[in-house]
Amino acid sequence: MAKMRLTQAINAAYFEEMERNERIVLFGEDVEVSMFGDTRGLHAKFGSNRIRNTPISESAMTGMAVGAAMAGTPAICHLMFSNFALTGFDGIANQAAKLRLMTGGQARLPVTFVAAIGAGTSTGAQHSDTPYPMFMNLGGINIAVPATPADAKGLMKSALRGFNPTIFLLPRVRGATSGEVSEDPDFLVPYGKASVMQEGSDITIVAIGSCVHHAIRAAKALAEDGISVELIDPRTLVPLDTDTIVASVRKTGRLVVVDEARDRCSAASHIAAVVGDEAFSSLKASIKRVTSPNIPMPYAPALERALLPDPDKIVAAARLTLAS
Amino acid sequence: MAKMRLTQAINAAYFEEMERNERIVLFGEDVEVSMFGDTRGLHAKFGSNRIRNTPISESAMTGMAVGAAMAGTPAICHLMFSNFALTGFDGIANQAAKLRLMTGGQARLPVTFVAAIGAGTSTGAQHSDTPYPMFMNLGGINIAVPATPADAKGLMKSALRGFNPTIFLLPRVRGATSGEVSEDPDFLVPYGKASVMQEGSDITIVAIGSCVHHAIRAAKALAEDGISVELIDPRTLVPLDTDTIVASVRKTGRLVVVDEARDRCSAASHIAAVVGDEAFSSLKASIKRVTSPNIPMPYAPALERALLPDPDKIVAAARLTLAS
Amino acid sequence: MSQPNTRHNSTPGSERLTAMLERMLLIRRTEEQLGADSRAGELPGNVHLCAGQEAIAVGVCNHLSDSDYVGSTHRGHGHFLAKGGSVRSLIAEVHAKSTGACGGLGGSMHVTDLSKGMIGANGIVGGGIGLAAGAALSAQVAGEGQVAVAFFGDGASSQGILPEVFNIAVLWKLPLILVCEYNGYSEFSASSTVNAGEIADRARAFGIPTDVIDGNDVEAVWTSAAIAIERARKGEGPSFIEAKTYRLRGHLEAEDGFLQAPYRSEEEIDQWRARDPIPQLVKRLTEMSAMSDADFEILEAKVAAEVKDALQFANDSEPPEMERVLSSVFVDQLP
Amino acid sequence: MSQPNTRHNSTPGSERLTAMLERMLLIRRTEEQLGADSRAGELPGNVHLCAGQEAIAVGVCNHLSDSDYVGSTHRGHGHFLAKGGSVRSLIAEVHAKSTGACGGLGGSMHVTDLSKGMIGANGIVGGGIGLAAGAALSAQVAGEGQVAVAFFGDGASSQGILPEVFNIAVLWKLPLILVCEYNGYSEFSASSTVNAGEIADRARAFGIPTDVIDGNDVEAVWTSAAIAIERARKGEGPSFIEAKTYRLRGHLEAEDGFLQAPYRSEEEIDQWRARDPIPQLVKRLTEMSAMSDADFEILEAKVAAEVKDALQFANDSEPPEMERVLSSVFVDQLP
Ligand SMILES: Cc1ncc(C[n+]2csc(CCOP(=O)(O)OP(=O)(O)O)c2C)c(N)n1
Ligand SMILES: Cc1ncc(C[n+]2csc(CCOP(=O)(O)OP(=O)(O)O)c2C)c(N)n1
Ligand SMILES: [Mg+2]
Ligand SMILES: [Mg+2]
Repeated sequence: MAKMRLTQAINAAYFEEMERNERIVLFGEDVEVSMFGDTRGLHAKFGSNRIRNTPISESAMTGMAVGAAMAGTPAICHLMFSNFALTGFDGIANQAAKLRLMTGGQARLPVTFVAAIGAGTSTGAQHSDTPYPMFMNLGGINIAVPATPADAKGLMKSALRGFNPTIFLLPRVRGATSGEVSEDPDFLVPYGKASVMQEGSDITIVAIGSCVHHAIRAAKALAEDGISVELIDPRTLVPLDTDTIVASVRKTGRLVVVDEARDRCSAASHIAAVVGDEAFSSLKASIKRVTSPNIPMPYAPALERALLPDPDKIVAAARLTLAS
Repeated sequence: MAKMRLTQAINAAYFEEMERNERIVLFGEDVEVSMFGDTRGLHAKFGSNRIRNTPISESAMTGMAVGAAMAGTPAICHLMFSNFALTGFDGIANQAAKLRLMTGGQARLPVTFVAAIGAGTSTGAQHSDTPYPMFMNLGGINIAVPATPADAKGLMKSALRGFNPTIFLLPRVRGATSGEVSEDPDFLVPYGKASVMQEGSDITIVAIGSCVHHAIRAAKALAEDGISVELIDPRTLVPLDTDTIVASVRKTGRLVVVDEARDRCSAASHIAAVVGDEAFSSLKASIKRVTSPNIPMPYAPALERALLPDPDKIVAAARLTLAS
Repeated sequence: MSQPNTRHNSTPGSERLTAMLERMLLIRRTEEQLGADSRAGELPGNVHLCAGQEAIAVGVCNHLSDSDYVGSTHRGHGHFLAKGGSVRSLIAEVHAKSTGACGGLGGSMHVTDLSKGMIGANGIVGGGIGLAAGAALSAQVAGEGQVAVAFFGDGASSQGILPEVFNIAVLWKLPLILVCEYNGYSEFSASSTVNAGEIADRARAFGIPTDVIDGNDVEAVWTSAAIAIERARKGEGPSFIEAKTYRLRGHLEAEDGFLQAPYRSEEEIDQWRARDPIPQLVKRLTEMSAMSDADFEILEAKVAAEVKDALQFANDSEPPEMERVLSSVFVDQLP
Repeated sequence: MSQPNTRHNSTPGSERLTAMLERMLLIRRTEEQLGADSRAGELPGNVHLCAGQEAIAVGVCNHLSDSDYVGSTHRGHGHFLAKGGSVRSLIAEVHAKSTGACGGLGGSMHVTDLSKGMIGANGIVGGGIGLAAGAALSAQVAGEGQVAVAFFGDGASSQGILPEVFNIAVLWKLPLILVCEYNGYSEFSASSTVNAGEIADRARAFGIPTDVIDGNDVEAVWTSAAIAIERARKGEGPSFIEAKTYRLRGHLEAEDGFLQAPYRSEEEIDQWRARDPIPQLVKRLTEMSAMSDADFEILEAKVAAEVKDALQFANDSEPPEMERVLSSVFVDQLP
């Protein structure tokens, strides 16, 4: 075990897997410099054949990553901010998510798109999105949203060993979160297996990405009032481990879902819909969503803060649920 | 009143509004020829300045439509199939949906993106998507999904008179549906006002786009068993008239949502989540979603049919709901 | 700006030309069958036929082995067969049968055979360009002398992904051959109305060696491709070939159903019919005394039998099961 | 290929040059203030300064009126001020105040003033190109002789939207001036590592009249822009200007926080410092006997006062209310 930050954990995953599999390539704009730090040192170690700075050409980048993967070269396509994934969206939405089916299962697609998500640092509307709900609706593409360094490493390593297209999202404001991470070279975190971060009996809180940390604080606050929270981090949104969530709600009867994405057609909406269907008879109260409103993110920090999920909002939603 | 097909109704809306407002322009690939028929005759009437065939350049098309609108020229950007909106997604997702907020409300954005949605004619995975859930999650952009010729005309006319960016989606397999359409030049259908197509007391069915027609047939089948269905077509998904839906479910206590989009983070999920929250105490049974599975659409017609919502699936979901 | 291709000395020779004729004929007759099936309402989806353009696919792919890659377009039947895909799997695919190249899940716009390096027809105009460039990257990293070819239309040339790939391919010296099938139309729009300037100039601006050729002359295609592919195999980077051609059929077979007026004159079509690459090649072989009328008849009969067999195969095949769909989304994972 | 711009005879003249100097100085001093604020931790977000590149914004925009359009980049302060935006509204915006150009909702990367035809800085590299082309379309349809200018960087030149717009602008003869601010870097990558060939050649390939100029010489910029804008106003279509320049500051002010090593040599920076457009222009005006040291001091003082006033204004202003956010998403409609 070693203590490291989330971006360092991703960096370690790249290093280990690129050493293990000599075919893996990584490219993106300024990945040599590495603004977020996750790709730091790779170029020095693996050289210009496997680590490539690209021009600002998101359409070609996503398309090429998929083509390389189809041809047998696992590719990591670093897109910096997730909004830029929308700039080069064809390669993700119309190619990566569809090619395996369209080819009748012929294509293996070991391609991993990496991008940062989330607001909270006044980068404005075009650098603050949390677009995983859009990616979830694509069908055919895995989505990882790690909240801890350990999960970040394990999920990245699994993606790089697999043959499915994956979007790996890095919660930006939590890039500096520290935690213990396994140094076992075969430490993997499976896709589709939620992490029950805390067991509890009164209410289930499902939180995604950076919201997991808000939820931890909310759970602590609620515990002071004697409320026992079961806290679940799905870790991957595709596949989504609804079984674990539904089982938890069958036990607690109450659910709050916390998701930084905009509310409309959010991951929170989907989880609420599934649980509302599958655990209907166990529900003691309506399912509450703590999400961002259906608007682009403003620049002014006080407004941004006010719009995003936070521990207080989670506590308030939990209390509302517990009151009914 | 005149009887016309849905595409003809859209065509009539273009004609009327382009005559009324001389500034409106329309462009897209082969809009002069008009594969779907909705833009037929416009070029002959309005000429090459206002009706323009474009090269295959979806990124420029969406960006330019937004820029033209910002500069005061209402623009209709015809994208043919909605999958191509994903090819040129930046102009929609990062510009149209965000510019009004980013400019502090300065920008008026009279831009309408038009595209066909839906599967059912074996056009394969890249021409069959129903991506409105992704658009709904963007925030900041209106979405119209008319099911009838009258709504198509009225919603298009409203979009062309307004100053908000709009995605106008044409349910493909229902392009040939006929219906009575008002010829009043000021016939408008408001955004954010659902259409209660049939009142009923036992169960609410909310259906979107071409699914409305499946739901009508399902409601008939259910009526034969004495089941009274309240059938609601939201018509616009942004803004979404959840009030009407919630009020209906408060009355009936049961809800089935029918949506051709893939299930994960679908419009159906979102509607289920909102109703599950707001009408919780009225619910007599869990809310059922009739959607498409989370996969790209296959080519083989029998498989495609089997994956899509249809009247039988709606009836089955309704019966399940009614049985509990 | 950039150096034009200097004409290659080597020519295909009559034996190779005959083999290419057979492939071209196979494409033509296969598509005629599919066109007829389409008009008879026997196909579930649309088909875009490449009749008239066969010399490009065949002349280029003749240089490739199964380990080389081809990225294609919505008009991909010819590329599929030229790259060694089987007629049976093509016809079965378009007929939505489980025995089709993609198990009936892809359809005409998605015919793919990865075992042959055919990474797929693509329903997104421009989509195949990015995929082929990625395959070229893969080839470069593998370092075994493979190359990738991107076929795309003149219409596709206005997609921004093409110049993006021009740029990256030059910077990275990718073993990529970009082949523009300039058939004069983008759907129903004459190319001149949707393309400014010469497309080849756009490639030249990035320093890509460029060749503009008669795409209906399979020898010219073969020779130009030889140079470009050799360059790629030697690690000297990308090439661009603009092959002038014409599609003898409509944009899609169903177009008469919605067209209000013709967009091409009969005269124009006739002119190009006179330049049909297949009779031209037959003539050439005859002039070379490498093919007699009888030889040609034998070839025709062979091809006809192959198409007939493939159609029978498709007809005898079962449509795909839902099982196949679910197992074709993810590897070792449910959707 | 295409005709290069023939040098314009008219030159700006000393009065106009003095006015342009003032604008350039205003941009420089405003950004120095914002840079200092950023380093002091007083700004909520990042800032990308254009110090060293002011001559381009000012030399081009000097020809424009409020009814002409400018589409900008992430590095947009200069364009904003050059197009007539007020220093108060700029500084207040970057300080996230309700009195800012965008009410504090946009920030540095989105400074916009539609009343001045400044359609916005843009956080998406390449985004402003599409918007400006759309504004040019609007201008063309309106038929009142307006033009649109798209400013973009050398890095942005590799975005596919640029050639897409080249093509459409030529086909439609749009009144569009495409101005590439070639500062030699795309973030931390030297342009030569991410751009193959000459960017101007890419425009030439579409038949666009092209001019490659010294972007640090405001007279050269002004003259080149005069020709391009005149062409656009006369309905003769788009022009491309590649202005060679250099940013004297980092890609963003915060970059020292994450850079492991410098990506530009001190020598290179010094060389370009010696070519700073502002002292160059002062020298030129001095040589023309149009400006004395005393004049310049007066100008500096005036600009300094303006910046100081604007900062005071920003400091005195309130941050925006949530109300403003909700009313700034849709016209007459709740989100
Ligand atoms: C991204 C995208 N936009 C539009 C279309 C619709 N479309 C299909 S084929 C075509 C024309 C293609 O022309 P070209 O590239 O010249 O190929 P050709 O059909 O002539 O072989 C268009 C516009 C599409 N399939 N994908
Ligand atoms: C679509 C997109 N991709 C990547 C980025 C990140 N990014 C911001 S500025 C920049 C470099 C731009 O270089 P250039 O166009 O030369 O402008 P300069 O910064 O030199 O003024 C990059 C890659 C972005 N903002 N948008
Ligand atoms: Mg063509
Ligand atoms: Mg630059």
